[in-house]
Amino acid sequence: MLRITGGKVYDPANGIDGEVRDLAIDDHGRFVESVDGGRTIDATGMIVFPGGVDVHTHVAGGAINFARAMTPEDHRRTQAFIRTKSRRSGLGGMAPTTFATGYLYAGMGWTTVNEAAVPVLSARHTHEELADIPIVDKTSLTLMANNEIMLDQLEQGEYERAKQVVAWYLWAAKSYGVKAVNPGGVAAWKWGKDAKQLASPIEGYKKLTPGGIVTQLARICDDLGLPHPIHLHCNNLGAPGNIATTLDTLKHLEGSRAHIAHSQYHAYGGDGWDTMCSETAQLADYFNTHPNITTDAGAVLFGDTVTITADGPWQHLLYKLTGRKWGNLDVENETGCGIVPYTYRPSNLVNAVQWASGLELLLLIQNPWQVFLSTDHPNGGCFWRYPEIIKLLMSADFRKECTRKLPDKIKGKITLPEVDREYTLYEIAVSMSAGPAKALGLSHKGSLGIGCDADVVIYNQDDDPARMFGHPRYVIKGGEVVIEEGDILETPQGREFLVKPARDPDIDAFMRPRFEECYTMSFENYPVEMERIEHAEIRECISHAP
Amino acid sequence: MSLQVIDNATCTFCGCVCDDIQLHHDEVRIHEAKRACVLGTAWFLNHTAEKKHPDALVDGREASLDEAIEAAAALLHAADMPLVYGMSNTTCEAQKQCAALADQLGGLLDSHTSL
Amino acid sequence: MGGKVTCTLGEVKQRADFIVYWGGNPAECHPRHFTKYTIMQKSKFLPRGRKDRTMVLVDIRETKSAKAADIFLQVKPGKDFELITILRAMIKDQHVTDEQIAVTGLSREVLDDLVGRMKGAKFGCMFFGMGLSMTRGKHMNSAALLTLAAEMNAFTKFVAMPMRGHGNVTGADVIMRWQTGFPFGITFNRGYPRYNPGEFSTVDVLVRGDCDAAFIIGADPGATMPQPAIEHLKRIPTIVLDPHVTHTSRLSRVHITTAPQGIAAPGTAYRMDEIPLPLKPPLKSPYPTDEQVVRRINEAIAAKPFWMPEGSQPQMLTAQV
Amino acid sequence: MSIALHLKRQPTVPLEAETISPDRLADLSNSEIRSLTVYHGKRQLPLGEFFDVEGERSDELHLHGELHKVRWIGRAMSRGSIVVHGSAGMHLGAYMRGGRIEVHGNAGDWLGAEMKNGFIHVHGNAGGQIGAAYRGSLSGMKNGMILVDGSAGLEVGMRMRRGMIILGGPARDFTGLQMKGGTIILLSGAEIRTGAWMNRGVIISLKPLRMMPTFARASDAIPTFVHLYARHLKQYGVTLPCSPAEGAYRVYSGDLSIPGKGEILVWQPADVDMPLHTQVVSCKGVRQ
Repeated sequence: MLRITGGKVYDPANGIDGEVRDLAIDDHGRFVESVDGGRTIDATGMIVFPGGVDVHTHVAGGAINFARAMTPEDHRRTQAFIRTKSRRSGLGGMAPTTFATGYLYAGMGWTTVNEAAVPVLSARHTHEELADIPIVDKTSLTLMANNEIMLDQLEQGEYERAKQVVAWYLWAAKSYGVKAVNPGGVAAWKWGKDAKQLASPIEGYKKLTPGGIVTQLARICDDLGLPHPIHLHCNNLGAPGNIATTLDTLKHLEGSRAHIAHSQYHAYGGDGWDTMCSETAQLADYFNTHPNITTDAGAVLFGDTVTITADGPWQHLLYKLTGRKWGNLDVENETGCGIVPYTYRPSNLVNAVQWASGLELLLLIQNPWQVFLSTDHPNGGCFWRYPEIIKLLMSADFRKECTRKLPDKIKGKITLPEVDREYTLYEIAVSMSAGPAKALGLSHKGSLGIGCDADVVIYNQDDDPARMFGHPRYVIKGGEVVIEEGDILETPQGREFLVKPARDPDIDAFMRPRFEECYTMSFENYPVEMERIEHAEIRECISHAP
Repeated sequence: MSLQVIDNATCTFCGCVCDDIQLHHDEVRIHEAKRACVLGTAWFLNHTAEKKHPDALVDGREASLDEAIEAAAALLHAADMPLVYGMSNTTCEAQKQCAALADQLGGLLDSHTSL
Repeated sequence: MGGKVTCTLGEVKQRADFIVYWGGNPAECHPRHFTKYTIMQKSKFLPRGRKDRTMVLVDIRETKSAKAADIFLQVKPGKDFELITILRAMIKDQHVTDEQIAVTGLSREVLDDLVGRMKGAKFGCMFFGMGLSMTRGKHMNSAALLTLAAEMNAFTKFVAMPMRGHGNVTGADVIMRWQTGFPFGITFNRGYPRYNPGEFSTVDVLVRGDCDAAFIIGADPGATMPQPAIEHLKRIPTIVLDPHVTHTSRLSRVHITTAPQGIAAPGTAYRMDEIPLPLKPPLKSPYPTDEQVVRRINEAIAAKPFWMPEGSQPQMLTAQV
Repeated sequence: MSIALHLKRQPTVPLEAETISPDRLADLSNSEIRSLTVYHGKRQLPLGEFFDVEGERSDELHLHGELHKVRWIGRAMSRGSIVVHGSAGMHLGAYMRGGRIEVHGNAGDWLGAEMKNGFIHVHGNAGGQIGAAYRGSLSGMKNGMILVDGSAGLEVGMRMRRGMIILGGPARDFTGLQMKGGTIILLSGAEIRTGAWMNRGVIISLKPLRMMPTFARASDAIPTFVHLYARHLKQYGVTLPCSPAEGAYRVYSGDLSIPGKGEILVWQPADVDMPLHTQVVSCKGVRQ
């Protein structure tokens, strides 16, 4: 039991904007009206937020684990978590180890994370890694948009069957939802090609287009009643002029719910690297007039990182551009991933446009319930740098100071200097917690309301938002004080949320021969057994069909 | 007694890790490993559930499991630079425990890969 | 610094029309590799199976696998690195003289043909075995082939993959990476993981006598390592977990018999392409599993005083200075 | 006044002693030095457990004893000097920024690895990875000089960017691997794969080398910079022949697999098989 008294509470899910309120937490780690006894935290003069929720990050599974192996030089210079009698050691940096991932997220007040790209084939592996990420609760999304068994169904016009295939995969992977990456493009990459035009048939298919995949997969997610809509990484990531593709993609989503991942990488004008510019204003306009879609920024921060994405073609291009290390991993029948270490530099015009674009999206999309804090960790920057972004959002002066360091040629390519908006604490609480929780359909997260999970972060009031958000005074996870003044007190096991969509009884029989044709493992050994998921909790599916 | 059958069993002899093996066994010994290669067949048929070895040896003498575990813990705990090595022929679950062991001991951790 | 460009075995089965085995003998060491994953498989993209695929074997001698190959290239012993490096130059149209090519034991015609086939492939895959990775040059030989595969992507789709032997060695690699950030060769003596193959890799540690106790599991260094390493294992307290009493058990202070994985111990194992598979043990062993024993040793150690003195914090040895 | 450390107890496992550095010791009293922490395996112990310490407050250090198990001596040092009267362990002078290290004995692997500047002289043999990059790092030594009178191990100067390594004895395989710049001088040659995958930089060998097949023979000459090197190296007692009467350097360029612009110069004494004239054979000339 725990009481938090006297703090200034920001709880957007319940419309509370900086009121002094008391919170009570019961022994089950949930908010209740009141409790008798237990510890009391006097939060007088402090700021109280719901625990952060990361809607899009890459913290577990084959790809990030590949990145870990590729960056020993980063591990040598990064923050280490020293072993204590009860706590495992770990390394932070660009691709933190699992234990360190939990410590770092909790250390800045984030208590729920969504691993946004899991191939079913490595789902077993991903769940093992997620189990080794302490403190935070987890969800994971399954990569579907390049799955050949499903694409074949769509090609043949078998929508219902495609839906069943998706449902089968989600349950086999013990996943929370659907991630679509570069629809059709990764499948084409397996022949060294890409899919850039939404209306052109993809390599290896007669009729099926990326646009067709987008529309139908979004509908499938709604029809299956998944708590989180299609989580879409659009085609043509990172390419100058890709705003046209992105806007076209959005039109294909009309009528469906959708979450657009890391929009920053999809909001460029120009027709080459020299002419590349920000077109975030156009994209923000679309969001401002379409309240049923959400996005995360995928903001870029200057400095070293490692880029990992299921977008193999983009990674090969990046490897050729940078001449640095390149890892690539194609996964049979399902997807692929590429890994390239990268340094974003303010002196580099393209990087400068990217940096500005991420912030522009966060500032130009009016409704904070539609655009969330993310760096597409580790692609645009590491998640543990979120407090820097918060500072950039809360202080126009600080933004101006940073903008001055960009090359002169940036003039006319970005709109950031003209944007005066400053986030309020309430808006930050929406963008880092209440908004992403709502988009993920996690109704018990991102809220300090009665019955919700008692994930709370308490800050000392500070004029410097980066310092304030980087160093919470207390972090409470499920009613347990896990961080106090920077010390990790407890490292409880987090939970994993997953869905069990309705499946036709004959789908197994349908899948088996197709599976055996494509895969190299036994059909029976493919689904992850429920008992392999530590602290699993099944979330309900509710139909979103129009 | 008729033999029991396990379908889609996984062979861990080599890096192929074939998972389509059909094993016929009588709880003590595996009599047939269908679809396994020569190496896999030998692997499955050469192991039994018989008690052929002592539970443990400490300084060359037979010992109980409890004694051996205590002796192992004491020796590892006393060392200034203990090494945890191997992990080829074992499960991931045991490998995780090995990594935890090296972490807890402040020692060295290495696998066959480094050879 | 090419990194690593790879795929899962199903991709090879589905797509690879050009397959190279380098320094490996799958016919005898990975007998089902051909039939289950590579040349013998038919797929939607390669409907005629074997006929739609070309297999090249590169090795220092004609092993049984050569019978399965369309092309066998006999490289001179110890010249793999040179041959791969020549290929890296040739795919970029750099001129290498006939005389220089000759040191590998192969001719220009043969290499021109090979490069032509590599570039002409729709999906190329190179598997490499211990004949490459364990001979003079070691990790640089592997790095050479991985780099060649990465560079081939300028022309067509190409991947490379090690033919891992030794059961679940891949699992150890994968787990160490997520728990410590490094695949092997790790020390925790400062309370956090550090990595330096050559310094913390076992053969080097043992030969130099750098450790003062050893815990050996799922391996038999007493049978496989160089004599000075074995001598050191004899000198220090060694603890062995194994289903059998092994060479290493005989020189150890403590041996504990455990259930063999996949036969009497349940769990997970990783395939060479880092795909995890569940184990289905048919037998019930009279012995505990490795996992149970190591867990109990961990608990026994946790009950003793922690090695780091109260309130002390070891200094990090970071690269930043 | 200097500080002398005498090894009094041989470590049984590696002793990590990065604290033995002029920067760290320069302002400390004798008792403060003795109480500095060293790491015997995982044990944190005072330096005084292993060393007798004489003197204090100096940036001139003298180490006495067989220190082959003592690692990281002089790590990142920027000033002063360390003289080892005996042998030294791995990582001696790694990340070094300035000052001098002299070893009257042998040194281990990673000598001067990723050093930024300074001078290291080993009178005996050294291990592998001298001046090299650690795993994953983009570059090895960035400047400074490493002089080893004796032999060296594998991967000397791996990915080095600037600076100079001089080896009096032979080196093993992969000398100058992936070299990006700087100079390696081999007075007694090297085993195989010298200069493999080099991008830029110069390797000069006074003994014949077994060349990688991916180097093009460019010319036989005595390039101007060799004269400059020869003059510069006299102070270290190193003689680079540079008179046409004595012979010439066979110049190779590569590694073609990159394709790189590195150069390997192999000395051809006049009396062996060299034509006396140093005629230029162009790369193209060889090809046609």
